[in-house]
Amino acid sequence: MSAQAVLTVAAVLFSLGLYCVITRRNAVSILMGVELMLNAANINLVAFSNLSLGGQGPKVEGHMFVVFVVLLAAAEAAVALAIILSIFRRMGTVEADRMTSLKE
Amino acid sequence: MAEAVVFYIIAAFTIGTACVTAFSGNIIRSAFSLLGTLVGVAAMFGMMGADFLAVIQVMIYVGGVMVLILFAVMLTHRIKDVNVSNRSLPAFPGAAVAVLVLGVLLYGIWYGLPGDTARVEAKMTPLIGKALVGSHVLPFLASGLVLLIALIGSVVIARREETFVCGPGEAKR
Amino acid sequence: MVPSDFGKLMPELVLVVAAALIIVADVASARRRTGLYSSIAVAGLLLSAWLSVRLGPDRPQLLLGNMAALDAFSVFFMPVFAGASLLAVLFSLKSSELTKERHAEYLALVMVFTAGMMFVAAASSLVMLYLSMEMIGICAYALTAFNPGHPRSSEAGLKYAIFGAVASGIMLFGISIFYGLTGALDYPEIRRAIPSLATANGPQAALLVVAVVFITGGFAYKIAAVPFHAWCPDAYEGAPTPFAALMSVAPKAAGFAALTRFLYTVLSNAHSGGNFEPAFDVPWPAILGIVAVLTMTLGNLSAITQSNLKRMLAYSSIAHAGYMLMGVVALSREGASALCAYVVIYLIMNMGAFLAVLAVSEAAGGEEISHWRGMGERLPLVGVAMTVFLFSLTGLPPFAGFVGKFYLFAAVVSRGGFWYWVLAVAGILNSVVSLYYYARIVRAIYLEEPASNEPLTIHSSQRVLLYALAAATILLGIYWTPLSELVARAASFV
Amino acid sequence: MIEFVMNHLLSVMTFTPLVGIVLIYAIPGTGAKPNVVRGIATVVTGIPLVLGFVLWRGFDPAITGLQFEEHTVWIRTFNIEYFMAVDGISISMVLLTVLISFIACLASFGVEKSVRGFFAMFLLLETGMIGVFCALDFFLFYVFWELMLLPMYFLIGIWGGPRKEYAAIKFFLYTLFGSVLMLLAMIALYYNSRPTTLVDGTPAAHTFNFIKLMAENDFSGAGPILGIAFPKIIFAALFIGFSIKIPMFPFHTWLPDAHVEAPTPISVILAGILLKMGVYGILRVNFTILPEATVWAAPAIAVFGVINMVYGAFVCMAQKDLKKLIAYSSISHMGFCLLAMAAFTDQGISGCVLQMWNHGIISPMLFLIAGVIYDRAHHREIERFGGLAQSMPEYSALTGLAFMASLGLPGLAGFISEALCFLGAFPVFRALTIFSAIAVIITAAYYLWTMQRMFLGKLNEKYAEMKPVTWRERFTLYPLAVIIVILGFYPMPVLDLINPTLFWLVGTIRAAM
Amino acid sequence: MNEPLTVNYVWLIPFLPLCGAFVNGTVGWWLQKRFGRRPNGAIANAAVWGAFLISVQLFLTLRGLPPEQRALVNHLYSWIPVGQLDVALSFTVDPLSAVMILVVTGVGGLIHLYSIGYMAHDKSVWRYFAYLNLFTFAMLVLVLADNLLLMFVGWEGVGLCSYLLIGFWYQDVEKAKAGMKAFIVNRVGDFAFLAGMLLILWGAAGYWDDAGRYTMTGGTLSVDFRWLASATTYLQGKEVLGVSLITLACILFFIGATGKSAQLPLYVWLPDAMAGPTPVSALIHAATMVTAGVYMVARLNFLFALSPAALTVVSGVGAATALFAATIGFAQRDIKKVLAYSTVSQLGFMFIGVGVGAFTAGIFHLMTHAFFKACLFLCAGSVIHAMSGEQDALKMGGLAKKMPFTFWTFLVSTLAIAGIPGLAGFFSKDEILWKAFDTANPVVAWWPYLVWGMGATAALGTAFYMFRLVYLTFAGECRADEETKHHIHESPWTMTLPLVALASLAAVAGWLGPPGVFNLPNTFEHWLEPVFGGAARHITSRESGHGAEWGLMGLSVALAVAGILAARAVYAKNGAEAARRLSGRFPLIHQFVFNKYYVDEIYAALVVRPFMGLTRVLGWIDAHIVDGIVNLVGKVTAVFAMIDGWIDLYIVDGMVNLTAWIVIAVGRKAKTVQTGRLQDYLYVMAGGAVLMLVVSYMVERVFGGGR
Repeated sequence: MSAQAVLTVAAVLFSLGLYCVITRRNAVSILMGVELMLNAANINLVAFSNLSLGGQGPKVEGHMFVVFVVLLAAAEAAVALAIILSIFRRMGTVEADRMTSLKE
Repeated sequence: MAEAVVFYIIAAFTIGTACVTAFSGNIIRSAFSLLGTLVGVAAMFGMMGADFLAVIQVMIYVGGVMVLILFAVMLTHRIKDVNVSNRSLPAFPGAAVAVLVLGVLLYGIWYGLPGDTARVEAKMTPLIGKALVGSHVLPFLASGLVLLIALIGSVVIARREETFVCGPGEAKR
Repeated sequence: MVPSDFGKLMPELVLVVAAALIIVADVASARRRTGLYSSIAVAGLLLSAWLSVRLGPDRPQLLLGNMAALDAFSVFFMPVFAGASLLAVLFSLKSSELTKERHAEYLALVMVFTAGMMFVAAASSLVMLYLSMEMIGICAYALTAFNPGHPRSSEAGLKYAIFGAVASGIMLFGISIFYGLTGALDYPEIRRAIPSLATANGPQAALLVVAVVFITGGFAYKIAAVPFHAWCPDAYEGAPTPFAALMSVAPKAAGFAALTRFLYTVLSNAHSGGNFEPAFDVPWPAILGIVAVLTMTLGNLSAITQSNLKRMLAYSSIAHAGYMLMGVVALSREGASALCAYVVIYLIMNMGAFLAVLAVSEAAGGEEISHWRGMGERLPLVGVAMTVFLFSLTGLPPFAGFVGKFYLFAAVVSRGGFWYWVLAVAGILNSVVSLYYYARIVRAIYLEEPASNEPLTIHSSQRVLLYALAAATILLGIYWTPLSELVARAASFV
Repeated sequence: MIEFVMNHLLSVMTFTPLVGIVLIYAIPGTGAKPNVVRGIATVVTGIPLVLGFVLWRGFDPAITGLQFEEHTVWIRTFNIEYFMAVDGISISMVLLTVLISFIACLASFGVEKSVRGFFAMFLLLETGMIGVFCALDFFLFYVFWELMLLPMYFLIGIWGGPRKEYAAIKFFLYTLFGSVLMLLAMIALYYNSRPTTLVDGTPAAHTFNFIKLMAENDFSGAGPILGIAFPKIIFAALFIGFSIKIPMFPFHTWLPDAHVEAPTPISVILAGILLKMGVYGILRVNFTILPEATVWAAPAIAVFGVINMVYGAFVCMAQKDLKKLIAYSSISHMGFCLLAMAAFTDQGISGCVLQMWNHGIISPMLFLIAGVIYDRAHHREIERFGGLAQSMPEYSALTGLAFMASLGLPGLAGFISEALCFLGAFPVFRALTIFSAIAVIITAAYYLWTMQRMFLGKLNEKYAEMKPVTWRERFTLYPLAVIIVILGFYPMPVLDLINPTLFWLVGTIRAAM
Repeated sequence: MNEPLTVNYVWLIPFLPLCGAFVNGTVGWWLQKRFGRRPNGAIANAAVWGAFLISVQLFLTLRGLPPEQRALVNHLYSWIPVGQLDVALSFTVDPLSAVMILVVTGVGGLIHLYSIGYMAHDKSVWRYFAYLNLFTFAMLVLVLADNLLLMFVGWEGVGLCSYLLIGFWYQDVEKAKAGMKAFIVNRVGDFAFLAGMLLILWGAAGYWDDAGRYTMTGGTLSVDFRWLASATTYLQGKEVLGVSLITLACILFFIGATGKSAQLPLYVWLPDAMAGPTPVSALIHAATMVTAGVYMVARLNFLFALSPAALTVVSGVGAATALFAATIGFAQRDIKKVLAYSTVSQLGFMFIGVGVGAFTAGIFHLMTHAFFKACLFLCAGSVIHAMSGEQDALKMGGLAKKMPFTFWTFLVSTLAIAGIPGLAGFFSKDEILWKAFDTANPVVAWWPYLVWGMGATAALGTAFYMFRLVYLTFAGECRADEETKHHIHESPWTMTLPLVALASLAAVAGWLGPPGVFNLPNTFEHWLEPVFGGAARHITSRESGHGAEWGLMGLSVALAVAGILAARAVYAKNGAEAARRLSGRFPLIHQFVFNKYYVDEIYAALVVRPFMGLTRVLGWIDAHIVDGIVNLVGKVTAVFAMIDGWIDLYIVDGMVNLTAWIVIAVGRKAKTVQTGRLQDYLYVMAGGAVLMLVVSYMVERVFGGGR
């Protein structure tokens, strides 16, 4: 399986994530889009670390980066969903486009 | 050769579930399809020899983040209207941006980068362990701190508050 | 790992310890003793600031495997963040938006928030950069959505969180591609790999452009530059005012510090005479220049017709981000020192303005311009202080704002060249436009009759802070030699 | 103490008003007793007047260089120095400032609303004005220049007439636009100046010092900006910045509004001193530092000057409000300065500075007169008055003198400067000068027409029993009247002061011809 | 002219009236309140008569000097020393200015004396005497000025005083308007004077190359007359815009003079100026101010002599004005208007004099005219005083018996002005006509005949309307209504004394300058020879011989007598209703006259009818066209001003407000980007990021990257 194939998968995932983020109305689904983008980046990181590995020995930054990315994604999801819950409790909806009291 | 076939299956599975997540009308279905995508990514990590990452992916992403998202979906939607519509805004602008970015990326990948394999032989896990306390000790500690404040923050926000505080000065009006 | 390196991280560690202490104290004691927590927080911040000042290294060095750079630049920013947070903590002492129950968590989050900013300023590896940016992000989302009881606060929090998540997602993807191209994540190693990219062929150049644009996008989100600014007004208006004050200054400064370090040390070669020029042919100075002009113009134009002061100050902070971006785009030692100077000056005047808005919204019951009518008679000295801040934000000479603007324009003009002059002219036109909406507030204070003239009072602590900040704004406007020396030294990277 | 004052004369003069502000707010209970505040203000504006007299006596016109020099380093990183001095160009303006400020302070005893605030702003304004005329470091000059904006904004905005907000913000925006252009030009000049040494000998890469910018620098070599030659675009930027203050034709619409809305003492200051800063700025900065660009721009300046004169005069004919009429006549009179200045002849430049001085005496008198009638009739429409000469003989005599001085009647101060301006401008701009002389006829026409509608003809009963001129008003009007008459017959006191340096200045420009 | 003697008390002459004006101006009203009107008059008279005594003393010292040294300079201080320009505040008394100061202080003194009586009932006498003294000061400065700029000070000073005095009774709007008109028209003249002065000053000190750049050659730039006289050789060849510099300058100076001395284009203000008190008209609009133009041309004789073209213009305009004004005089009813037009006409004569180069004759006529015109005005004043303000000649009549002094002085002066031999008018007017006829005009060969012809006709007209006036006011029975009739009385001595003095002067003064043929010593010409000697060189006589001179003199006397007879014929009997009907329906008069006096009626038909037609036409021209032009100019400037005001308000200010409005509108629009919807934000971000991609790619392509 060539690196380019892996990278292509990552690119597709990223664009799907981007699409999902822009068009979705539901805050949770936007978060899902973000998760997609992060996963795409993770694939990239791993693929590139292996790619460059070919030459100068075991290169671990890429993998370390992925570890931290996964970790941070979890933390972020926690806080984001907590906020979504508090919004839901107050406004009864999670549709992002109905929350427009803050505008102009 | 078998290895290539397996990779293609996994890639197809991942991209397929990702498409469902992105395009499906029902939020529940897109949530579960996201679960599939994450597993697919974990499999790819395995394929590329990053087994430690695959495990991490499964444990944290699938176990943690997905559970959270499902909880959120469940809590924010009354059970009875399961097929709650996940209406989306007009597709065109988003699609245009996504496709353009994809095009540039693919162009870059296919023509700009060498084609050698992404598989690695070396065992990465011990290296990751050594790096965690070696070169990457600062991020390691900092991420601990991040988890702590994520915990505090989400608890503070999500806690059901007894006295509702109104906005600045509203009490005065 | 060399233990002595940890000695260099004392400022951040002190803050973390302080945060922990506050949480423990809050859990331990039955009653909510906000006084104690605040004093711990203040002590922590002061200690951290003092340590970072004393820390000033004789020789700049990289720590902990190139993760953090300890040089004059990062050491300069540390006390700035500590100072800003200190002010925010002092502001929140008497603010009605923070109930006793949550004050401890609030302070803890602010502590970690400050530590996160220090990491951002010092980060000299993409890993550390992303991680510390996330740390700031998460603290900010939590602090913005700190009043779930109030719909605006959580809505602001949500918008900020999701926008932040998407932006960091994009930035991460950019970093991953950049890692692919350069094969390294630490700034020094990337530096070494950069020359090979200079001859990148077509597609690789395309990837490089995507990478650079996405990473710059991440920074642009943090400093609220134009395409990535949409979250800023809503977040500022919704967030509790003390934090809004901090948010309008500190993370923006951290974003600028990281952007400057990334651009100056990684993406460009240093030249004699302090000028830099881009290492490879991605014309990022041109892009940033365009972004700067758009940011300034949109920020100022949108602020003109605002009636909510917090929202107006939000737009004004976008505009000021545009001015600071001018300093970065100047790509010279003067540009970096101008940026540092403007950060300090902007911190003082903007937090002063926010404090005034906070105090008056407490006293007069709202943050609209109409509440400020006739403040000249009702709260004379607050009116004077606010006028000082506003005219300083416009950039009028007797005040520090002018010195900041002068620095920036000096940096841009000293570069010369057609486009730099276009940037400079855009800058001055914007400051004239900005006068219009700042003067609208001053007009309300002095030139319009108050709705009702029953006497108003604000807490003495806020009053003292206001006068201190106003005095600092005037003093820095008149005698700013110490600041200029400090800033000249700060512009040296590792 | 005396010795300290003597060798820091200019700084003491500049910053005494600030001490006054502190006194006004420091002394308890002044809020309630406006007279105490007025007393302090009078004393504090009086001191610079006395020092001004000392300055006048001590000033030796023979030396074309700087006198009463104070020079220390202020901000080392940008080579900014605290450099205050006086020479032929600025001496007359400093004296004018202290004199008119003192008279305006006397005239502002009529202000009732928040007296402390008014005098605080007034004294801040005076500091800014004296500072501008004494500063010889571009940065210091710029700080003082902008320092004036704030108090003027508040003085017009808070104590002004019905449309005061509009007039105040319009004034502020116009002047700020001008001064931001000046800021860029200043920085460009700084970065293109040759390395030199600061006052304490330390080497400096660039300099803000006017004298060094002029002596040691030739900017023709500097790189073009925005595609236009360096000296030309810098000259244009500075010129626009200063001409907004003059005001020159396309940028003048703020003046009538500001004057109509501003309270009388502020109109006096605005017309008496602020208008001169534009011309002084051009002389001090544009002419000295960029001689070639000055030569290049001279015809344009002359044409604008003539437009100012003739257009201003014509518009005066159409005015209904007395103060607006005087405002437009100020525009017309400042046109003389522009025309004369652009000719670079000895008589022209001397006429220009003398015209600045004379206009600085005559227009305050005119505005005080407008103030007197406004205090009594609470309106200024010329049409609604009639036959005032019968009810207020002394007042109409004073107005007659002021009108005659303003239209340049020989034997009064206005004539000499106008004659010198024409004499100076004629050889270089023959047709322009003759055309601009039409302004003299129109000026006579609108002043006499105003005189006739207000003072002659049958008495309008409504104004039959106007109270005569009070002692306070006399004390502000008569000194000005005396100066006008004396300078009409014996202009030497002013001409002696300014001529040597001005001829040297014009000499340098003619050399660059 | 070698170096003039320095004298240090000449400045006293203008200074005394200034003190008088100052005292009357400041404390005059208090004096009038406390001590009545007497002190004001006393102060004023003392000041003027003091100046008169000093003038006489200077005149005597001047006479003691040999002719070529006759110039006393009193240099006070350098007034405007700027660079090479050095304008000094210095006064000179030379034969010309000696004559002038004698006339100004002498006639002025008499008029001050007369004013005491005339203004006895006015309530603000102090202001009147203050203005009168101020006027005398300004006129003396004008006359004694040693340089053009100082003369300009006096020039505009008299303009101001005439404005103040014309509008003295300012309560009446019409009078105030007349004052304003006078000042503005004067101001137009001053504009030309200023332009001329600039041209001469810089012309004398350097030259303009064809590109218009000026190079300075002369050492000092000075405007004083001695220096100008010496610089004329240098000025001769110069050209400016294709016209010779001297001619252009002289024409500009002459336009200034027409403004001040009410010549053809700019005379409209003088008839209206009659709105002022009569002594004012006598002093300012007869004796002194209006002659300033003639004095100026005389003072610059060395310039005018050099440009025949300018002289032709001067004499042409003078002749035209003389004729035009004389004819209008016929139809006037107001006694002061008649005298006003007569003054304009006589000034025309003076300009003919100086216009043909006979400067001495011009000044001589100026002096004699001052005497008899002042006397005429004062008589008119005493008549009006007696008729308690009535000025219409048709309502008078038969005053000879009741006011003998006034009648006889009026008659003597009228005879003088008509040019009856023996009296002053004859000598001066005849001298001018003779010089007009005799001097060659290099520009236009037949010019002398034209000028002489117009002059002679004007003289005829003068005789006619003056005697018309005499008959209307003094002859026949009194047509005033009963109430005014019974308190007509002779004026007090303070008014009649000056009349007698002036009348005797008018009678005697002629003998000072008898015509050449009388081969009597022409003291006046001899006296002015040092001043006008230089100019005389350029004037060539046509040697028409003594015979022609006697012939012309006889002809002019005949014309005068004819004029008188015609007036007697028409107006002697019941002059009033004859004049009324005559001017009413022309044919009826022809028929009425025909059947009574065969001789008179042929004569009337021959002389009167054409004149009547001419007067009505010219009267109409004057009322509609010339006055119309002036008002038109006024209206045009008002409209132009209104347009400018509108431009200023809407266009220039409009542009600024427009930009401000646009900025705010854009601001309002920019704000709406913040829709509050999260997706829009994200879309803006993503779209922005992609845009940055595209832009950077393009910038890289177009600019090759970097700044």
